[in-house]
Amino acid sequence: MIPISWFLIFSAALFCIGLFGVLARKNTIGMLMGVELMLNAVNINLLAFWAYRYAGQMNGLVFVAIVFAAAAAEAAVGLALIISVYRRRTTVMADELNLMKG
Amino acid sequence: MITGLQAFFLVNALITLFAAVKVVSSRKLVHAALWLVLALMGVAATFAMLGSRFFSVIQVFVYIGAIATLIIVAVMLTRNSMEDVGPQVNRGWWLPLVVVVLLFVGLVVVLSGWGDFGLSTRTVGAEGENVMELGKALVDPNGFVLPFEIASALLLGAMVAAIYLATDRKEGKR
Amino acid sequence: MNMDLLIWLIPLPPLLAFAAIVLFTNRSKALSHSLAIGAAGLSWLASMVVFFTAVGREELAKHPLGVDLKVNWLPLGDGAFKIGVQVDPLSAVILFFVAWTVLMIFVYSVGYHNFGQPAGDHDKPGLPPHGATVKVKGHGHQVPSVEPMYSRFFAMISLFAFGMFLLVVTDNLLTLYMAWEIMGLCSYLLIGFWYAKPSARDAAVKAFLTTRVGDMFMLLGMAALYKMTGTLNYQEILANPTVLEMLASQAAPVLGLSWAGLIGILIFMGTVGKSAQFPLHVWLPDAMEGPTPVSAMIHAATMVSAGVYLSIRFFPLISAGWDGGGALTPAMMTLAVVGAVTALFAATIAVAQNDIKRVLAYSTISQLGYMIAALGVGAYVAAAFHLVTHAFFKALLFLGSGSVIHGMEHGVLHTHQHIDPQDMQHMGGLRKKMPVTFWTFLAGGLALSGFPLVTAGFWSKDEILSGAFNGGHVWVFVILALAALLTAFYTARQITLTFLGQARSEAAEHASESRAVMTAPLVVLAFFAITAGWVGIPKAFPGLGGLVPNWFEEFVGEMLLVHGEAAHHSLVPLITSLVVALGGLALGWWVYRDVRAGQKDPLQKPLGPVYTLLQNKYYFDELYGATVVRFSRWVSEVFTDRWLDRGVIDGILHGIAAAGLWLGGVLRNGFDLPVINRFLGDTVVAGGTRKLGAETSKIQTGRLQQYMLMGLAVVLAASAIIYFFFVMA
Amino acid sequence: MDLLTNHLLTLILFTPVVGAVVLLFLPAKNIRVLRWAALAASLVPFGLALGLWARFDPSAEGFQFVEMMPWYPAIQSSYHLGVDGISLMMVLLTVVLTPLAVLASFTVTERVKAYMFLFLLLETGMLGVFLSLDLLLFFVFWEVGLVPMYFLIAQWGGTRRNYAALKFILYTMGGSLGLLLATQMIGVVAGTFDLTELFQIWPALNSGTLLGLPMATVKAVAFWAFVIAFAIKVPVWPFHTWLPDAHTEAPTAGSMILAGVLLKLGAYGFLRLVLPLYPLESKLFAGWLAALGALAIIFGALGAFGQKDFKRLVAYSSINHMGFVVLGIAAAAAAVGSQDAVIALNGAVLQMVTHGLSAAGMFFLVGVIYERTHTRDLTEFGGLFAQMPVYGGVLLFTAMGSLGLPGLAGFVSEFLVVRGAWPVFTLATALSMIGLFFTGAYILKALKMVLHGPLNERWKGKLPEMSLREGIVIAPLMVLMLILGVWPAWALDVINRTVSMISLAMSLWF
Repeated sequence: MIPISWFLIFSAALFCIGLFGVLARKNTIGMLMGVELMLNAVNINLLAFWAYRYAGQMNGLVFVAIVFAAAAAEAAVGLALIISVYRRRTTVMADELNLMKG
Repeated sequence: MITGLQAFFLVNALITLFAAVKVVSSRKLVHAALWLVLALMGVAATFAMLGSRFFSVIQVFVYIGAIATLIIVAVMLTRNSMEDVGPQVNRGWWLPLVVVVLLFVGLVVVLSGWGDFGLSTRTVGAEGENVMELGKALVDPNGFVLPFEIASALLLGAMVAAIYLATDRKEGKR
Repeated sequence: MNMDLLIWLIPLPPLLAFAAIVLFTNRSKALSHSLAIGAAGLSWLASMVVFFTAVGREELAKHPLGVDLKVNWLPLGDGAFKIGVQVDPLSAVILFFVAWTVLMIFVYSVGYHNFGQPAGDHDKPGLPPHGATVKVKGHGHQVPSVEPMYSRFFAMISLFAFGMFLLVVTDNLLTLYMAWEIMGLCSYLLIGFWYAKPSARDAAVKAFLTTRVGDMFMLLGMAALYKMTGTLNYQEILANPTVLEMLASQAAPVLGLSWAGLIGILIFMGTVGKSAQFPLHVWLPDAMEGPTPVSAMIHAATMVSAGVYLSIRFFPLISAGWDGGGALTPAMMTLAVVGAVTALFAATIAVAQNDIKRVLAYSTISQLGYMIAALGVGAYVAAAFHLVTHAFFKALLFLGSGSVIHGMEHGVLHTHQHIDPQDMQHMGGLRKKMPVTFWTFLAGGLALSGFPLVTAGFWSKDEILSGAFNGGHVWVFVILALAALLTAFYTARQITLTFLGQARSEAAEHASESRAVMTAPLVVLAFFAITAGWVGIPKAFPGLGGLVPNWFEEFVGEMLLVHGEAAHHSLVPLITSLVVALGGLALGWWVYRDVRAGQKDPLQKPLGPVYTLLQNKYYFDELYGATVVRFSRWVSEVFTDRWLDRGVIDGILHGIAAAGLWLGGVLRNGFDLPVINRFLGDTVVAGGTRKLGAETSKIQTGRLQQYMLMGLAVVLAASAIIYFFFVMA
Repeated sequence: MDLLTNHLLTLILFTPVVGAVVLLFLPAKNIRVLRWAALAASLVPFGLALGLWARFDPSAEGFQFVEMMPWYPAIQSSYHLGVDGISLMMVLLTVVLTPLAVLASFTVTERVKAYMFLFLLLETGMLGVFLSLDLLLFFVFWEVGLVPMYFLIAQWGGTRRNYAALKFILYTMGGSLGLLLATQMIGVVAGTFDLTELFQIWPALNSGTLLGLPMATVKAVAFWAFVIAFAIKVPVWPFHTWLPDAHTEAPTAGSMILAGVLLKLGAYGFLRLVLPLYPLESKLFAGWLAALGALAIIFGALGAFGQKDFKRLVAYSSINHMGFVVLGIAAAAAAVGSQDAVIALNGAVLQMVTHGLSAAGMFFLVGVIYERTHTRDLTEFGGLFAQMPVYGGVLLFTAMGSLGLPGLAGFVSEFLVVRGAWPVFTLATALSMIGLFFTGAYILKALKMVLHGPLNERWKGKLPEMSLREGIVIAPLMVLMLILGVWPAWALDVINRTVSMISLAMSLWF
């Protein structure tokens, strides 16, 4: 059998890669993809704990389902925002979106 | 020794992680999106390995079928300005890398301190999850009906917001 | 019909007429004046019913009409302030003359404002009508034009009539005060009726403010009276010996007066303002800026009479502590002095005025002073009597003068001669042009000067003189007699200059008699000016006394709890009043019988500077202008606004703000810069901080990813620290 | 229906906020919809308050329609609402004036959404102060009312609006500081913020310490903090100079509410908090308060007489009129328990109502003429009666109401105050007559310079008559002024019982 640790480390790695994408990508769509990776990593974690420890309970599964919903919502709104911003400023580069510069 | 299942996991994990690395590093965004599809499929396989056939399928439907497609469309819509010139990561990319590596190390360290880290016996049976139970739990007033409803509202709100944001008001079309 | 309810209803028709005209009918002239006159007629009818019922009642003073119907007006504490109506002998006689004069003046106004004439060529609302051109048989000629604000005039005088009726029938001081102020407002509005004339506008403000001075004192008196007695009802205070005694015996904190004295004087101040007594008399002559019916109604017959009515009403309080003879109370002394001074003072001014209405205005002030002086010496009934007769003949005189002015304006329009139609120097010889006006004016004039036996003025004036003489107040008697002499003199002067002799201007030659709607009221009033005196012929009068019962004395005298001593009669006052009336009239006619056009006043030469002084009204307006008005402007504009508010208070505020800035500056320059910066050194703390600041400000790039990164790094570090130091340990 | 009966006050209090939130979701461009929606939102509390009034029992003691819910249980503060006669009159005044003010601001065209939002928020703040029976809640609503007014002045005001708004907010915040301090001291010492309990506990406290200070000192500090906070709001002379500036620069409707309701908050604070909580101190210092009231009457009137700016003149008249409220309160504090005190309090509360009506009307009419001429300088008007006869008549009526002409509202209250104060502070009352005289002087000055005299040719034919909307705004005020002047019993019925109870309760501490 596969130890739980494998899953956990795999998910941690996936999470970190996704995070790097969010932090380092110039393109906002790229950042969004990083976020998707992170959410997937979370789901792996949730399912892993469910499978190894709490199979009788529904909590983990429900959480996964809700993460799916949140991910879908996030993607929809995120992409719509990006397209809206793109229309106004003809760019989606995070480093050029500097309205918050102090 | 490594069992067949373990080997499959390792291969799958390596492919997935490689694909993930390509997602965050590809120069061309379209390529990154395609790599994302691959990574998501790997995750779907992982779900199946964890005994959740249901979510594995959902993963394919929702993520690959919907979200990834959406991303590809968005990439194409915003394409002209970013004919993928120049580096696709910020100049100080090493700093996030350091942080991320530190985070990974920290996570592993913390996890390794956990008592059940080496746990290898599953409690879930070969039949996988009971989708019927999950469905009941989601609409049970004593269960998760509230989060479920909130999630529904969230989706609705997201849909409205997405339509609103993406409507081109400049041209005055409805 | 229920008498109580009827009394309540007396003031209402004019109020409803006012509301109806303002809200609905102000576009229709005929409808407006019909409403107003109809309402006045209803009130007149009700008043007559009430008056004759009152006359027929026994012991009316003890049991006035209308007292049974009261309403709780202000709930206060455990009780309530009640208001109601009452008609006792005093209010009954006042009601009588008010109803008559009001109705007559309403009717007269229709003619005065040229109802039925065409609209003027250049007339604007706010200015007197200038006349219109009409074409008769091909060639145009000028006729008087209708008043542009005709309906408004009737609305305002209706409101005024409401105030006056309310004042008469009310049973307490508070509602009286309300009616009093409503009349003040109407007076203000009507004096300023032609508001676009700066002189009318200023006169209106002057009238309101001058009377308000008196009203403020009256308000205090009212508060004090309410506090001391717990009520403001006439019957409960003035017909109640225990309350009066209590007020007379308790000492007030001011000037050693008793409460009765203090309250009496405070309330009397209201009269001083309203009845234009010295020194608040200045507004009344200026009030002649208003249309003549207004002068007749408000500034001769009713409103200024209301002031005297108030003093008569509160005579029991003013005289509380007076036993009917002997020394006057301080409040009575005040009345006597103010009244006598006013009577003489105003009469002297009247001698030197040329404006036909101003003469009458000063005459009014003088006659009101007469009544006040009479009250001051305790001649209660005489004061009330003179009030009634004066209202009739003075209204008559004013309306007559209005008729004269109207006739003169007609002449002015006809001849295009630009002269002041109110100036008596341009008149003369109008007797033949305007016979009805002349004869009625003559009746009024003779009544005013106290022409013996046939006129009302003689009887009432005689009673006052004998009251003063018999009470032993010789100085009052002498002053009043002098005033009476002057009165007769200036009345003769006025009649002579206006009606007798030759016309002194072209306009006067072409003057014409007024319409019947104007002369009919004159005739009615002239009837009263002659006959109103016959109800009060004293019993002791030689020859005539006792032929007719002295009804007035019996009726109104019932009001008094303490009677003045009227026992011993003397011939001195009678002879005096005969001499001054006839002598004054004769002298006036003789001096002015032959004045030519353009000639100076015959008195100007012998009197010299005194004449100038009189003509300029003793320079009272100038005096007040230089002192009171300038002072109040200075106090408000310079002292309060500029010095106190902007200077001191805002100065302190801005000072605090400046002090805050200064403190900050001091802390910076005196402490921060030398101590912190130089002492600790730019290199150590400040420099380091500045560098750090400059460095850290770089990280505020506005880039989301950098923020996330930093946040993450911090969370990571913090988690690591917590993990190693708390979880591991 | 149960909801309506049990939570009537909460409904009245929060419907404006709900309306304000709804406004946020309406399109900003459609100004008409925004205006009518704001008007509708402000009419709901009006209707509810009418129901409240209909079911209010004037003869009952204490507070009615009480609602109580825990709010901050940790510090013994609760959501406690209730009305008595005084607060009912104030609530009625507020709900009447707010729709009229909203209607009056239909001429605002800039950022209508934000404007109306702030206005409705302001209404809740004011209503909250009048309805709270909890000291902390009182303070919260007190501050809630402050902020929208600041923005209304600073955003929609005249030329010197920044100075005026800053002065307004700094002055009132300065007062609020003391109020907060005193509120906290009372809360710490008494262990509760509930007013009905505090009325019993606080005046009786005379032992114990706070931070080492003896209780007498603590109470004196709290007393003066309250007095100064409320005195600034009223405003009592010499804390009044923020008012002319704020009024002059505020938009028309802002001035209406500022004069009509906000000033009443200070006077209401005196009645609701200072008198019942500090009967002894109030009596001790009543003389000072009376002196300040008389000075406010005199200098308010003199200040008004000295102005050339129409709006500033009306603003000073507020100081003048509110001086009578202060004088009445001072007399009630000094003559506690007597008939004089009851009369003076009746007068003071009624004066709050009547001044609310007349001042709001005057400010509105100033606004009407300002919108047509774009000037407030009295010397530039003249003879407008002929141009705008209806406006002239309305202005005359309202000005006479403000002057205190008998038969209109102001007179009854002024007479009652004078009557109540005369035996207690004879000299101050007598001197205040100077102010009353100058009241007449400045009102007539304004009328003379605006309506009378020769027509200033500049305006010939350029001034349209009052519109129907303007007529609708002013008509209810005129009707109320007339009704209150002719038949004040209906209002005094409500007020009288409550002030008698307050006076009686105060006298029990002696």
